[in-house]
Amino acid sequence: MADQGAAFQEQVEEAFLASQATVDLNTFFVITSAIFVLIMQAGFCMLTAGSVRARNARGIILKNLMDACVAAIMYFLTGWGVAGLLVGDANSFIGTSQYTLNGLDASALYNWFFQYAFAAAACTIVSGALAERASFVAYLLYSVYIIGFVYPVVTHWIWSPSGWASAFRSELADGTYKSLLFGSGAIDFAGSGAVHMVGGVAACAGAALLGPRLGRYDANGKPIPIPGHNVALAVLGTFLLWVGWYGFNPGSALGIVNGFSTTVARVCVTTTLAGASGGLMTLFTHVLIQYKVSGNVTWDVMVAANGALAGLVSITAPCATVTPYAAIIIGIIGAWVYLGGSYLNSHILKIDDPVDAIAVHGWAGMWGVLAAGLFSTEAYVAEVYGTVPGTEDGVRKYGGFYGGGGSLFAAQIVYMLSVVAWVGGMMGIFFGILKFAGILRVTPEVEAAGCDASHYGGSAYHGVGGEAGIVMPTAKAMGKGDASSTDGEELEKLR
Amino acid sequence: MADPATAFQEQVEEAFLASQATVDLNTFFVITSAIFVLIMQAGFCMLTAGSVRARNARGIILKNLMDACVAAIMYFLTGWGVAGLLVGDANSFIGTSQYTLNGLDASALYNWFFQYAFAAAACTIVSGALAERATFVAYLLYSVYIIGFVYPVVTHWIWSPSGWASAFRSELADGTYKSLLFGSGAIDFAGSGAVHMVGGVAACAGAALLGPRLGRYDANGKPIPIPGHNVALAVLGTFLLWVGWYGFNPGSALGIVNGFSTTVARVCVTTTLAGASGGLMTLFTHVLIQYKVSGNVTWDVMVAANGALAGLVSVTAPCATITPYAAIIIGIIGAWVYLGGSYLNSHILRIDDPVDAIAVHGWAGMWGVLAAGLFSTEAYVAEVYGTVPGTEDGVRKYGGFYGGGGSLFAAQIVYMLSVVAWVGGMMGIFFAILKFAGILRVTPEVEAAGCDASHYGGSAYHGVGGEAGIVMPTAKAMGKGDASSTDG
Amino acid sequence: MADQGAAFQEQVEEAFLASQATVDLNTFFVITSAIFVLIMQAGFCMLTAGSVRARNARGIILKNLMDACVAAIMYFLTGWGVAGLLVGDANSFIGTSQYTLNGLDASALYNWFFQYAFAAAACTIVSGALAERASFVAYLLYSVYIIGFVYPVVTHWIWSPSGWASAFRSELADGTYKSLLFGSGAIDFAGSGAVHMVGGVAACAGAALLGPRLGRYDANGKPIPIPGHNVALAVLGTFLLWVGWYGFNPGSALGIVNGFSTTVARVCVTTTLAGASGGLMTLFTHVLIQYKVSGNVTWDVMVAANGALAGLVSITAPCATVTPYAAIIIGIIGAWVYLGGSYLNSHILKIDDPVDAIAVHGWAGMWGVLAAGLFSTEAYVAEVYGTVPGTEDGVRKYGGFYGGGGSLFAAQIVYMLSVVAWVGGMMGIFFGILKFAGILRVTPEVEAAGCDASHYGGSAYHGVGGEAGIVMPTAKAMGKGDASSTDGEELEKLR
Repeated sequence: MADQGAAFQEQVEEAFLASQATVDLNTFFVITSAIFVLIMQAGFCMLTAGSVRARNARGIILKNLMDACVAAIMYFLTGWGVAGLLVGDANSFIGTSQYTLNGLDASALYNWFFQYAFAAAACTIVSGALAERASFVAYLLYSVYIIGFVYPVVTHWIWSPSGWASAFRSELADGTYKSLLFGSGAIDFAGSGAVHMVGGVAACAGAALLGPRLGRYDANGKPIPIPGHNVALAVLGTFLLWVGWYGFNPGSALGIVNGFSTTVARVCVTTTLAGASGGLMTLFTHVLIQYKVSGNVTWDVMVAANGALAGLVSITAPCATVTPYAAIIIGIIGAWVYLGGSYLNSHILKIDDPVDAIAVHGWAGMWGVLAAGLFSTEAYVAEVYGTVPGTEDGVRKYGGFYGGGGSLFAAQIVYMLSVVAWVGGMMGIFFGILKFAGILRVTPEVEAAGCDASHYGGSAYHGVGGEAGIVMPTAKAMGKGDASSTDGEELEKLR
Repeated sequence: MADPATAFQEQVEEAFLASQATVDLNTFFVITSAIFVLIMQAGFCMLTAGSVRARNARGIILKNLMDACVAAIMYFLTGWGVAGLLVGDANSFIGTSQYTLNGLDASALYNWFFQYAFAAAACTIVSGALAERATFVAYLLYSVYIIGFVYPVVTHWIWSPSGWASAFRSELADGTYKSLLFGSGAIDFAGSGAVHMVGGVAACAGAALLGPRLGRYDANGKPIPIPGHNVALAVLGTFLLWVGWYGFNPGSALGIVNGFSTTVARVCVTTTLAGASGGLMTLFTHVLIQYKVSGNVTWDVMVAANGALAGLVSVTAPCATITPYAAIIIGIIGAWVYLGGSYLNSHILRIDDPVDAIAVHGWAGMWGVLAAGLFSTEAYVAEVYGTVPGTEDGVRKYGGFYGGGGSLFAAQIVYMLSVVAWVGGMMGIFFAILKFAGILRVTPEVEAAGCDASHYGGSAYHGVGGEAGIVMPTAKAMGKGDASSTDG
Repeated sequence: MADQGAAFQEQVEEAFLASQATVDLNTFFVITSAIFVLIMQAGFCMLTAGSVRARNARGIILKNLMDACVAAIMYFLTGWGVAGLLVGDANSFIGTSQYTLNGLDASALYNWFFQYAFAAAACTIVSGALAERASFVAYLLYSVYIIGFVYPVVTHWIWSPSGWASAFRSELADGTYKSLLFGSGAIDFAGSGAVHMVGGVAACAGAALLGPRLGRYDANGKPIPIPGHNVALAVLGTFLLWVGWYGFNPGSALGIVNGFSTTVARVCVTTTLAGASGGLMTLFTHVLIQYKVSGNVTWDVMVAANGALAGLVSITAPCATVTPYAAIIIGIIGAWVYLGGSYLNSHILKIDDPVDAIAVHGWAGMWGVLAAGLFSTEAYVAEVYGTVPGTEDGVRKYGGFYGGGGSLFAAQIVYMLSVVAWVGGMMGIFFGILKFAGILRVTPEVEAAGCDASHYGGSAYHGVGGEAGIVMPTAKAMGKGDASSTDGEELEKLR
């Protein structure tokens, strides 16, 4: 009788998992996650706006708004096709079908929405690094290019069943399976590499080719801080990003019914702990360094905010396959990687990054990819990725620190270097061409006056002061209005 | 062997859909959607606050906060009853039962919460259009009136099984069905008409009767731009609205288990594409016009933000019944409708709308309602609305562009015009009475000084400058303090 | 045949509720709720930042960001163990196992994430009350202490099956049950007491021991208003808190599948109505009082915002067990409790609370706990709490106003007083020690200049004016830089 009951229970569970209701509910989960991820657009916008000077706020806000728009159109036109995330028989490098969602099953459409949110995030990461000097047209072209082509290629590598670095290789027509990279495939659960490193490396290429802002380095090449104009907005953005991360990381399970909830819950916990330890460790380390160097102790919220984000970036690849303890360690090391990367960028490489996006997303993203190769436990890798199909034992490779050998770590390194090479190369060429064409950067006059006055319809803060008389007079001197409404042309005539 | 297994599978699925768990899960979906919609309250507040001058920010923020409160109380007391969304035997014009939720089944209570979020959104649309000159008392009375009566009547028409324009007419006691408008009923999936047009038309009536702000038009009647004081807040608001739209549109499926997920996913996609194309097309069109007129090229984020919102408004009615391609086209046309409407309002009709709410929600809302009559495909209309009950073939009318004939489009036009007439009439009379009573608008002295100093407890930005010395001296000259705490 | 169908239906439903899918879906619900609760972190940060003067914004923003971080680490290390929310055999006062999540079942891990979000909220309530004068180190120590120890003890009392005040006492080894407090146990569904009163009472202890800000009282002891610098941020915070409350209150059902949806929907409705009536009634009452006193009519949004929050706090304990009508009444009385409490604090007790946190969370929280003892209906208490286990009739005590007798109300009073005594005592001693050690408050010089210039790396609004020339000159006079980036130390050297 008990056996009968158990058998019936099993049959019902099986039937439920095969039902439309399960599809509906997993769709619900993924869509809800996507909405949380889209909160990150508001977050990036506020973080970046608050981190630049008031005279450039309006332009950077426009760029953030527009790349959410461009991302939608381009990810519809080409991005989804290039990514080929649901296509098992594409080549290993790039997807070649389902452009404009042609041939995508209606019941799988929700995946586009989730991936759109990721594409928009990857794109927006760069806006801050190019802030205060890149032209709007250059930024728009960049958005089109990265979302339509560069970014989805990387996601194809790692998340498509056809991708060369993917841990999800699919069955071939003859019943065999493509082999996994180093017998393992790389682990990048939610995109430390595919999203954050892509953004970070692109930011590095762009910022390096743009050159530093006027006044960023003194005659001896020492960096002079250029603080942002609104810490409240910047930290609001940080909080919104943090919230959005709970769509980003747990949502990457791409479903909840079917026993995924254990994984999803663990991802929430590891994400939280890594972000928290990243924030705390960055703040304390910064204070310590500062004290050693100057004898001062000041608690800098912008450093802490970037540290929390670096912790979150670091955990994005390994979030599903590590323990809570490991998450804390990953966050702590992420904090140091961020501080080191930031110093390296600003003091050694002399790349000017107004929001430290390269250090937060690029350097910490690299660390996240590596960390997945070190800290992933055997049990969690098996839980999340299942057995290796087409092999005899099906045993997954796991983290080196847990005795899993070097295969996974090797796969992570190859994947990481490939992302650096691909994005660095493709974006370096692209920004190089824009620079050569003379449309990458605004003129020094415009930059000195702030871009808003002449390019973006006037100050973001009309009628509430300004920056020591710089913005408005210069704007007038250049014969441009500062009106912001659709009536701008009217004002011109009145003058 | 396969057959018994399939039969068992079917039986289990059927049993599941009839279970309490399905009710629970659909409730979960609708409540989650409602919470996202409520993020729009923060969005409207930030958008409006950033779009006015600093001297009026505090008052407009209060209005936004208060209409979230008034919406809750009024939609509880009368709104839900007037809307009668779950009542099949009410008359075609207005709901007449379930006031204060009396007689509403506990398992259907979640619907109130979702509809409350919509009511609050419809109400808040208007705040920006009346900004910088309407009195607080007038605005409060407006909130009570529109949420308690004017808005829910429209939702009754279109979303109640009793409503005359509804595509969901219910069975009568004798087993027959009421006939649908033009054999079709109007399609307004998430409320381009019922929410956005209601807000936009009410905004138009209010702004027209209020008259323009001091200094909005020069001696020749040419509009002079009055830029808002904080673009960062305004675009934060835009983003929060955009996020909220993903509760608004997909949530209007009112459930997810039962195969609705395909519809919900499509709605997410069409909503995204229309908003995006609206934003891009508005920006580029604006730059082009500006370049033709003045030779300048400036990229204006406020125009782009309003354009994205116009795209979102446009797709709100047709979001469930169109293809992604059509969504892009609807967003693009929505962009032009917005720009044209904005020009019409400010230059021809000379209605002063500080946030362009009339163009974004009113004009683009109209376009959205019409678009549903043109672009809705046969398959999607059938998927979302099912067959027409009580008819022989049950075939639904669909969009004119897809060969569906003119019935649906006719229904959309009649519905659209009815909303304009009803809201325009009811709100016109209402605002006129307030105007006649002399409580609609603040005095010119108060307006010139900014309303915050004298009416709202001082500047929103105490101690951080001010506007070229205007706010504080005037406030002092009027003998009012600028203290903000309860110790004032 | 119909009977057979009904029997099959029942069997399937039973099987579904016993399935992993139900666990998955309840996890999904709780995690989604937790994410909404975490939006409150952004809300508290904006509310507090907007409510202080510009010269102290940067410091308070850091405190808000850091307690989200500290909460994660401390609730992981000790908090969850002390709370012992899933442990039935702990003692009645404090949990004693599952530290660092040891021994917590993976399928229950999602509970930690939800409870972390609550812990962070409880902690952050206090930041505003101590604003503009508490030192950063003191605040950090406070965060560690309250999240690691003081707050989880209270949640153990009320929400653990072992807690002395809990309405969920569990079965003992011998099959009997521990008796409920007054045969009832206290009702605190989402934490008017366990979260808001804890925050409010701790705020009171801290603010009282800190003493008022410079200039808060004139020579005659009359309070002088010190308005915040940004109402837009403050009300943004209020809206974000309101949204977060829809994770806080409905999420406390801790599940949705299993017929909980009726309760969850009711909680959404009562929460909405209490917040709304609180906001409206506070505004109108304030205007009326003001008119009586001074003849002026000014509509103050900060008062209304605090009133809405007070309404929301008031309904947090009784939200699941009261009717919509009762919710409106509870909100209205909450409005008056808030206004009275605020007057009492500022005029009689002369406790300086920059954001009125003590009145909003402390006083209205007390009212919420009491209201649950008065307004809870028989049917809803039975629906939410079930029958009393181990008793003959199993009938639950309910609200005094509905003829339920005084047992529940008595339990509420005892619970409420215990929270006041525990938190007041533990935090009073703690803040007393910090004061004695001289690390509780910044120096008068720093306070007069604003803490940001000297302690937090400069103004939150670099380059966009300042406060009547106060911030910058003083900062310079003190020989401190106002740079905000990691290059701060570099600037020092340059000077």
